[in-house]
Amino acid sequence: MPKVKNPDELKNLRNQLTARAGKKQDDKKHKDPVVIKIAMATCSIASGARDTFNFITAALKKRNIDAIVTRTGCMGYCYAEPTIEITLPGTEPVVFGQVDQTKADEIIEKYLKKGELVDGVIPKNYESPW
Amino acid sequence: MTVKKKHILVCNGTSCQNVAHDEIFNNLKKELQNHGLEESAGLVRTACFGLCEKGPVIEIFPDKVFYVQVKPEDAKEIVEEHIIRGKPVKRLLYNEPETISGKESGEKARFKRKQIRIALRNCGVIDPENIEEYISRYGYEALGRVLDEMTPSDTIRIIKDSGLRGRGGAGFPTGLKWELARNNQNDQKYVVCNADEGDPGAFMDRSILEGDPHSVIEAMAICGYCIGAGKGLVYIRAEYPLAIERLKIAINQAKEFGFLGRNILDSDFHFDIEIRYGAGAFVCGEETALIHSMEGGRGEPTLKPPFPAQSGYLGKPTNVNNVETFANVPVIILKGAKWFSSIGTEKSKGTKVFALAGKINNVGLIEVPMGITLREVIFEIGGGIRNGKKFKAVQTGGPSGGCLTGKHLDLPIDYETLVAAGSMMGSGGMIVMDEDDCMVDFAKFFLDFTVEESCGKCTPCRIGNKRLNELLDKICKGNGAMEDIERLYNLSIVIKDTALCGLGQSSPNPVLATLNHFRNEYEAHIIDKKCPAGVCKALMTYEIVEENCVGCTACARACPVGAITGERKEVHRIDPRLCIKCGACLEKCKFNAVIVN
Amino acid sequence: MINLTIDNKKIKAEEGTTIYKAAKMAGIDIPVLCYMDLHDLNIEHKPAGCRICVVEVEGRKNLAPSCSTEVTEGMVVHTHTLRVLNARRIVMELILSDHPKECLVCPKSGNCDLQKIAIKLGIRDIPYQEISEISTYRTDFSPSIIRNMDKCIMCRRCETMCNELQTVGALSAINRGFMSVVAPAFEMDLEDSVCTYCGQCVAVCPTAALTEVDHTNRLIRDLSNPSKTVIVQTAPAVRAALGEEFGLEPGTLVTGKMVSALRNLGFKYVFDTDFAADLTIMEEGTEMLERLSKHLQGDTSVKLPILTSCCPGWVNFFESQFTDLLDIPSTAKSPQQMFGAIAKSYFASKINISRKDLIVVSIMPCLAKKYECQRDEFKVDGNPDVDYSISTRELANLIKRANIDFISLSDDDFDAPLGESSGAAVIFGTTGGVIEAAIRTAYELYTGKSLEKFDFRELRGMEGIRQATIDFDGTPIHIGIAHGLGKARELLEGIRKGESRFHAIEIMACPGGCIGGGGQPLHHGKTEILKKRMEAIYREDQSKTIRKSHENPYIIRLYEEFLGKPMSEKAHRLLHTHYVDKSKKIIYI
Amino acid sequence: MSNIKVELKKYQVEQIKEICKSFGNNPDELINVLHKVQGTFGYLPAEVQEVIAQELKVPVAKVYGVVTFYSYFTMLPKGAYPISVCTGTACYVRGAETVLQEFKKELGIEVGQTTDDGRFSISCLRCVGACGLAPVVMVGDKTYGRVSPDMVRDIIKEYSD
Repeated sequence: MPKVKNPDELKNLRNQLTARAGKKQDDKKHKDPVVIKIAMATCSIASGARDTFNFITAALKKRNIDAIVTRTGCMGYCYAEPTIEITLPGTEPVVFGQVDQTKADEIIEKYLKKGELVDGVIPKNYESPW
Repeated sequence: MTVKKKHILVCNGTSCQNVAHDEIFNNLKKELQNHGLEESAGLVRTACFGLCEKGPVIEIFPDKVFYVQVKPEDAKEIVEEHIIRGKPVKRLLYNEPETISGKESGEKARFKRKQIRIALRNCGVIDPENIEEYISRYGYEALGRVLDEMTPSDTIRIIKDSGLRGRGGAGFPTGLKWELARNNQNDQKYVVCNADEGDPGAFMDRSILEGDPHSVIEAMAICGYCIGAGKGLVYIRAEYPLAIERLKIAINQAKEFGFLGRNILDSDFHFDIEIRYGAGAFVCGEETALIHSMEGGRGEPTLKPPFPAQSGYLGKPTNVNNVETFANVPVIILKGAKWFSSIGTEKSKGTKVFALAGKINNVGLIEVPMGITLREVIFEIGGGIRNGKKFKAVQTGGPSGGCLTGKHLDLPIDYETLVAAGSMMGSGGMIVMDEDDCMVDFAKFFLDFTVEESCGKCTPCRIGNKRLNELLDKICKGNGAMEDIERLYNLSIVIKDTALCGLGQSSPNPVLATLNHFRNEYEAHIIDKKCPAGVCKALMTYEIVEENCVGCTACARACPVGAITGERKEVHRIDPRLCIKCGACLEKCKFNAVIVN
Repeated sequence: MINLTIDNKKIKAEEGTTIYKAAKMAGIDIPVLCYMDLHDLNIEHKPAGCRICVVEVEGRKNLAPSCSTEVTEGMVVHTHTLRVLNARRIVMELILSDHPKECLVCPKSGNCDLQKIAIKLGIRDIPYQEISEISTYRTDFSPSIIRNMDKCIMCRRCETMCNELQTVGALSAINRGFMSVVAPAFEMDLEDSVCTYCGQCVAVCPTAALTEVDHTNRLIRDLSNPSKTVIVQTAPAVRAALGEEFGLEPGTLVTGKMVSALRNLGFKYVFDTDFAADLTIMEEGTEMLERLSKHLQGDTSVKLPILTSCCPGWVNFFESQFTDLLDIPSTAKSPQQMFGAIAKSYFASKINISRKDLIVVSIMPCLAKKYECQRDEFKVDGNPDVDYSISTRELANLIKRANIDFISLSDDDFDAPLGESSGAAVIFGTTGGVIEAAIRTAYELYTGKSLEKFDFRELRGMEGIRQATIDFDGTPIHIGIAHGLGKARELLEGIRKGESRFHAIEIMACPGGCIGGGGQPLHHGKTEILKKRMEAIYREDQSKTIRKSHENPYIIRLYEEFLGKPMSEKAHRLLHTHYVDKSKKIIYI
Repeated sequence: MSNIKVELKKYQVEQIKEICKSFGNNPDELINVLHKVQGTFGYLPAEVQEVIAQELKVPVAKVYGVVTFYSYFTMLPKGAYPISVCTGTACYVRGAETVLQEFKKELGIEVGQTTDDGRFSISCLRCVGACGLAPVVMVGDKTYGRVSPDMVRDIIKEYSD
């Protein structure tokens, strides 16, 4: 990555990045991908987030579901670790708590495939500046 | 793949659960079945919405319509009106007079329970190991703006105007601190990030570094530009390996992208960051101790003045801020001082991150505007007390703070109010206690901590805290006398008055706070030789209830000291002189025949 | 100037002044404990740790340690409010609650800073006793110093002396909290550490945590044993300080009274280490000249500068920390050991007793001397040349114990033959003295001319490092002087790097030289006392008829009768030594 | 006089020297050096501290003073599976004490000790920052959350093969 030389370049880069995130489908033959974020902070990992992460990536591949899986930091719901956030195309992100492998399987089968929410949704309860 | 049209989200948080939750859920289910909607509409249980006061609550997804104080008999109306006809049930909407539509009411309700995440804005949102995700959320644009358009003094003015105060303890105004460091001329200056989160029970700094390390790096660079420092140091706890790892990755990426190094973003400004490790010493949260530790020495504090801004790391002007303080900075630059200072109270601006822990349902990390009440934090966002127990107290400010009780629940949380109530903001740990916690024992827990963590340099902290701890121990063991209360009080006052650093000056706070608010518990230990919460072992007696004992011998076999005697199928007895109060008998007895007094 | 008010007095003080100093200037006494101002040594120790000196500053939420809080414009200070008195009392009670209560038998009793302040604060009770744990540590007995850390109050003065002034680095604060204490690494014995026994830690310890090994009872036993002949040698610095223990003005010379007191105590012969100092000059001066002459003739195998070797603390220092330079100090023994070697050979045969029946005791301003006389190199068949050494303080205590009215004693003279000395020998007691004495002799031997003036003022003073060039009749000789091991280290680093242009260097481990030794009466931080002692030493030199070592008639006779000439084979055997590498070497398994 | 016998192989001493060198033999980096060396050797015995002191040219008393100041540094070898029970406030109020007692009982050792077979050692630490999972126990790098006394035996079993 070449160095960012000035604030304008930085803004351009940001625009490119947001655009790219929005149009990921361009370079895939699938339609809109699902975005899955898995909290991977100390508490999450201690609660088994790594297993959840591995299970989900493997399961998605096996079940041929187009999704972008990334790790992220603490979502703040320590009581409900491991937590994951799923954004289906064109919808608001939904956070699920206590996602072990069984739960992950249920989420894939129900929410990802059928758009059906499952128990354990964590309501988003914050606002952020952007 | 299509999303079901509607979902009914039923709050399954503890306090909603307590109010006919199952009935509501079942009624809703029945209603959906009655209308043949099982397939097209979903019904799920969710975690706490954080609006417990108005519970039970229900949200219709994705409409963002929010129903509060729902009763089982409302199920029919909700399903028929909202799910089928798409018309919100007005009478159940979150009750704001000006509300017209369901959605607006939902937004209001959401706002009401809402946290504002400034410092935590990217935590749980971006991939902390990917700088591009940080950039895509305006990352490094504050640095860019500062370098491109603003002088150091302009920038410091914004920080000053924003009212941002140090988030690590006493709440010194950040902008003023920067200005002091700026005004001390020297060819070499340092920016230090204090990431030695020592308060046991606080973990916001760890979370920020694990979830959004770039925000700290960016802020440190901005600070470096403002005060004229070319080098930053992060002093981080060795106990945080993941945070260290992510910080290292982030520093490397920032260098690669040119946000650290020479001529950052084409300016004349050069800045680099190095990492220094803490090694397990709470006192190193104190600036001067931290600096001595970074210099490779024992982390003993020294008297201020000279302040680090005058003579800090290697004797050079140094500005020390903690992680959370830094994490606020880029947002303030981009959104302006006015925006930031519109949040919070008169003297405490912005938000504060709290780590909610202890006997609370929604243990977690929250960020709330200053001025929010303890009640809102504990009973709404925090979902109330676990297992339906009674709230007793909450410790804020860690070992340096004090406990606040039921009568403080409606106090607005800000620096001054907490100090006035005998506690402090500290780094933001909030440990909630219920009726099962003994406050004398709890004070002793903190004194154990300070005794262990005192650096040993000054007399009041080195010996005074030890004596406080011994007095508390004496009381917990049932050997206390009423005059010990007076001694605890007097000694505490002198330790606060004479100790060298913040650790010693605040270490008696847990004692004073519990003495003030729970004097009756001290008296119970001293006069009645009883621990009301049943925590202090020495004051407990184990007995066998004759009527319940079947003579199974399980208790006698479990007793490690042979204090229990009795023939098979006969009533057993515990010899109180031998009993060590380990509780093994209680654990083993299947007939509720063992009781503790 | 800064204007402030202390106890309702309007005071002006310079910027940077502490409240304690400003109050002192205004005649207001604030008790201090851990604080120590060694003004002439550029050491102001103010860790602000004990918190005894706290005062109330208006507008400040907690009490301020006056020793280290600087005055500010308009400051209003109250030094003795009830709040302050209460705090001081409780702080003192806390210190005492973690301190052995054995004042009656404590070696520091009566001379203990802690005791003094406890009395001043009117402590009548030590609370918490029924519950309080006391921090205890293993007592460490070394040949010179006893560490009884149960009595440590964490004032950290010793640490400052060992690390900042002396740069020895034997001591550090260890552990933390209630168990923190000052100790050598791994709490090893001082004997196994890099400690030089300079005793500067002992000299500043406010309690009896650090004390010297006390030989007075052993001395009483020997003096009362009719089968032993007990003789004594007294070092030059002792006579310039001993009087202080008896209320005399610092700088009062008490040579004659000291001799009489020693005779009263029962010593068979009262001799003077100064005699051996003259002998040292003969040997060391000759060695120096030899090396110098060869060097000046272009012999590159000769190493210069030559370093003096009469200070045992300094010897210990280079033996453990500058082992690559072991071949540059003079091989001459110290005066104490030269005296012992001559006493137990020459003198013993003169009075016709065996060396084991002759007990040689030295009175020294020094604690390292206690160790030095126990070194194996200074023993013959296990019998030491000097049996033991007692400090100036121990002597004073013994005189007091024997009920000798020191002040009214008459002035006596030393015994012959080992009691006669020159003015050159006397100035061994102060920094710069040894090298000045050596030059008085070396100049005359080298140039063959008589010195017209004996006072080399350019070599004198209290500067930590001094240098001078002496004209040896056309040949410039560069002299360096350091006192305090920290300053010695600076000079040695220069030699190591090959930057040193000195021909000869004198080093004394203690600030001021022996007059500031670790065994001298405690100056309690008043370093101006050192200057007074120094002046006394030079006065004694002035008053002597003989001012040069090689003119001491008993020295001349000693060579004629016994040793032959300086650096002779016999002189080598009796008066020279070698050095041992004491540094820590890593040996793998 | 005192020659130190280092209970280490020569290459290990070289390793220590290498680590010191990687920090430029800079005394300011003492704590970083100690971290790295402890990371390599598991603990910081006296001999190791002597080598570090010599390399960084600081008195060994100072090194020892630093080692004994910070709770993270240890002069005793820990067990192959070091067990750390978090006794931070959040863990304390959620019963860390009883969990600690259970470990002590099961392993028959006190805090700071190592089992005879060298497999386990117990220590307490103050907050790993995983308060949401209180009480927390760490075995090596692995974190166990919401530990109750009856889980203790199973945790130990995991490492006893």
